[in-house]
Amino acid sequence: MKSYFSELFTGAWSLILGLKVTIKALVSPIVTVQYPREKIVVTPNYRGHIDLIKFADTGAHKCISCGSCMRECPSDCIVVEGEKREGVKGKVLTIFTLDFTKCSLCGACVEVCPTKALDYSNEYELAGSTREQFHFDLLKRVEERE
Amino acid sequence: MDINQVKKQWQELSTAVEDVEYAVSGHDYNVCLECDKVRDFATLMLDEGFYLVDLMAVHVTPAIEVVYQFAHFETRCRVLARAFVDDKVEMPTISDIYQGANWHERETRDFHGVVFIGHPYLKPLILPEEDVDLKPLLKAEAKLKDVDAVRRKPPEPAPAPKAKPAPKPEVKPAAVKSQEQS
Amino acid sequence: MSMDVKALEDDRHHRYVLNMGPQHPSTHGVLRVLLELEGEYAMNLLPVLGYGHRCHEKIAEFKPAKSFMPNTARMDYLGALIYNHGFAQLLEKAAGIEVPERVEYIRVITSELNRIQSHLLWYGAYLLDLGAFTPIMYSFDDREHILDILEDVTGSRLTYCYFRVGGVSKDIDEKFVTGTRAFIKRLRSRFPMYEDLVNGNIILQKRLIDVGELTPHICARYGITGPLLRGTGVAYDMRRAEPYSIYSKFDFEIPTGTKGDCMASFMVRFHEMEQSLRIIEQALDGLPEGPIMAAKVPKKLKIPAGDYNSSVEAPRGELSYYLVSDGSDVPYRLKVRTPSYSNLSVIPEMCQGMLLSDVVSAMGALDLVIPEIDR
Amino acid sequence: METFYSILPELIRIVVCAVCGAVIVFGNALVMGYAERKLAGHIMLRPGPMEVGPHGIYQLVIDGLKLMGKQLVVPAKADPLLFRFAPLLAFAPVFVPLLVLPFSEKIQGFDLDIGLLVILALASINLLAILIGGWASNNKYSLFGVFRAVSQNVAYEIPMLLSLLAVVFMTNSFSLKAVVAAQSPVWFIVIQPLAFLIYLVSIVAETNRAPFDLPEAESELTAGFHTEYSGMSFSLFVLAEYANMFIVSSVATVFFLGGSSGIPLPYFEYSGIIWFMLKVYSLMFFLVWIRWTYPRTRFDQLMNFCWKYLIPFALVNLLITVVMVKLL
Repeated sequence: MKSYFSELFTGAWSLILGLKVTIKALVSPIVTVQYPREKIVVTPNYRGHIDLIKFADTGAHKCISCGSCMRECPSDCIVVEGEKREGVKGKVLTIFTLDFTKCSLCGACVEVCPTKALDYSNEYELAGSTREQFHFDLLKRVEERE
Repeated sequence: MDINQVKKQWQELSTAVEDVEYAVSGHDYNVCLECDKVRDFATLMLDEGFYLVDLMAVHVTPAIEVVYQFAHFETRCRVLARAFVDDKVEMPTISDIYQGANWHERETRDFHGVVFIGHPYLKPLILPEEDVDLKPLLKAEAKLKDVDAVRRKPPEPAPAPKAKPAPKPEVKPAAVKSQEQS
Repeated sequence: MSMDVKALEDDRHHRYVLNMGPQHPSTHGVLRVLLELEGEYAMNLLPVLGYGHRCHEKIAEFKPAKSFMPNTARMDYLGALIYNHGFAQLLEKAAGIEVPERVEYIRVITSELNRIQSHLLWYGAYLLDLGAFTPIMYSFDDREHILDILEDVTGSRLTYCYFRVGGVSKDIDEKFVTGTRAFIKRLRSRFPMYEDLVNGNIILQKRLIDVGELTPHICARYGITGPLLRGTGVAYDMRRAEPYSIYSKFDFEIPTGTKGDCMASFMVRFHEMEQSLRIIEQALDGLPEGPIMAAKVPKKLKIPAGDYNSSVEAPRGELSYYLVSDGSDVPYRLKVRTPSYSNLSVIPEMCQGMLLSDVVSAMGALDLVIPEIDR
Repeated sequence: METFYSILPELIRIVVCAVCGAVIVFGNALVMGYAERKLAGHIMLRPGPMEVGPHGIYQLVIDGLKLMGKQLVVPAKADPLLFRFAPLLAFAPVFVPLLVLPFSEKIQGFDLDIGLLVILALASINLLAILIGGWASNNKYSLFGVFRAVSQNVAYEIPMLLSLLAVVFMTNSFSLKAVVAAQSPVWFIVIQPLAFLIYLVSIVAETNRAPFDLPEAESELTAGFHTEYSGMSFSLFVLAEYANMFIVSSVATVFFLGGSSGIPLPYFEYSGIIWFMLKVYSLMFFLVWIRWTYPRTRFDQLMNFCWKYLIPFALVNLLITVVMVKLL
């Protein structure tokens, strides 16, 4: 009998405590961000898909088309091709594509690159309606970039 | 649990019991069994308070090896028990002793095609019903290795600096021989 | 899939089969459970798995071992760093690589943050299962702070691939340290709120106490580990039982329960967050300077022939990687022992004769991550 | 013809009341739908609907239009007639109780001597609709929802009636107007606090709202009795739920909170309705507030709570009331 009433009262008190928490929350400011209208600043360390870096001093990328990234990639999503050209030392990059649908963002390619020519982009708003939209031509991207 | 006593009991059931360097391999004992002793061994382990960590198969020649991993709640004692399946790719079930083995055995049946005799419900678990004969983890002929190729090589300049003298010599040939006998 | 529903229903007319999942609000992913019901009592349960099977073990046999690292994160998306940790440790053990001390500290700090993050998500989602809609928003609010901290250092928010064989991919900086300290303070101040809103709530207690009781013996038979096991009173935590990394250096308690019911594991998980905070605090205090990569990590990581095992404490229990190597850099066989797999296998026994509502609370208490089960 | 003219005023009165009732039902659904989502949002530290109109105030209108535009899917193995009939049955009777509610001293459709009985009788029809709808869906989850709904509603009607009966014994009348009139100067919540609490708990169960929302417990039964309903037939259930919330809150207001009594506002003859609505919506705010705070109870515990706590307390309360009424 005693436990019958004590349970009733402790139970009721626990319910009141809960109500106190929610009413406090009701009057406190919201914490969410209204995404398309407001955006939070993405950390510069964010690892999006990879990109070739355009170096300011030369105005070009530094890829020597050695293919290390291609070999290192666990998902085989990078294709690099280069060709020998007259009067140029080393190989010239002709194709550098990334199949982002397969990429798992592990970063192995960036770390293995001997010339540090690769970096992560900061793009996170990636949505598309076809797979082909995510077959990035990184060479074209680096050439188009300012 | 008195480890020496338990070890003695293991020795009675198994063809070989070996100590393994924990710092290198992550487990303490290797126990090689014949497949008809697996159930006795599991009963013993349950009585001693071990729990079943995992059950898996490794496809090697001469036969698929089923590896049971046990560990203990109170003391660090991680035991790998191995047994080769018989020539009908069969193995007695331990799912009535360790109920947790039920799903592991079904999974092993899915991936390696090992049939566990006495299992109450040996239907595909991870794979869909129609892939019952797929056995995806069986190695292709070219990749299949002999069991000795995947055993730790005894004499070697210690691979890890912190590893103490290399583990004791392997007694594997015995296991292989037993396979041939069966 | 395989249970013959028609026959079951025809044989025993007073029972019928309810199909829960693969799309059901409380199965958290693509788990399907066939419930044989008598009235509202579940007399028999049959989990059907495999909807999310991605052949991770097969993939592992086809590429160099260290390339498997991103896959580990995809198995348990909530404990990605801990899965990284176990795998990195496995390869280091196998190849005999000595890891710098700073790396171990960073690994512990980020792993524990990851564990708190996982528990916070479970906390919210479990209460959602029990019909409380609000706590998940509060716990996500806290969780976002962890994700922000981890994003800043690892570069991703969920499926981290941060650890490398022999080190980590990026050093932590002052911002990380202050951010983490601020978070510890914040989360500690939030615990009383959770106590008031949730833990003390009479409705919640009535829903959880005496539901789904487990005993250490059941746990041994099914291989149940993690908070469920600790709820039965066995203080078995891989961080203590087989101290890996530098966990032996830290002073922390292993919360245990007594009854082994849902409430016990609920409180174990809740208190584990506190203990993880303690570990992080100690690790931040003792953080040494040094390199973040082992000196000699061969480019082609050849693993000496033999078998290797590495066990770590994942948020849901014991995670073991078992690697069989034939001496090349590609694993001959890699088996991942995921905690949820063994934990889930108990539900036919655990939930027998339970009300449907209790089945939901019991399944929530298992803290299932389905991709981890299906692999 | 003579008779027609004699009943014409009464007919017009009925039509006007019915129209007003419809306005209240739809208006209430719009207000409550919006308020609930907004309150839920802010309790969860998020803003709730924000996109349609300033602070999302047209959200419910848009939602209503969307629901109207949706196809009504009848499952292949469902009973098509009953399946379509159930939402109508849930929705139709909610107008009638509005006719007898005294919104103020002057605004009342009909002052019946058996006002309370009309309300309670018609409120139970909603349950029948749930039963028919869940049964006709031919879905196991719906069936569970129905099991729970029926037993829960039947059980909780008892403490609800007993707590109201305590007030009825004090006023000697089922007429709502008489009950309101009896509450000057002291509201019955002061004299009958226990009855009020019991009533409050019972109406949460009667309206199938969290923490007693077992018939639609979405984490267990996906959506319970309305799992198979779509479009307008679904929204009729929702409309009925909000209308029922309004009715039970109104009854609580009439029986315990003094109905339309309050400080008369200057220059406004019908100030009673403002007080009435204020009280009703405060009660409804409370219902929303607890919904977003607590976890869901389990079915057997819900029943135990009713039989072990509510009914004994209600009976004791009634007994004391009877004795006191006799003595004083």
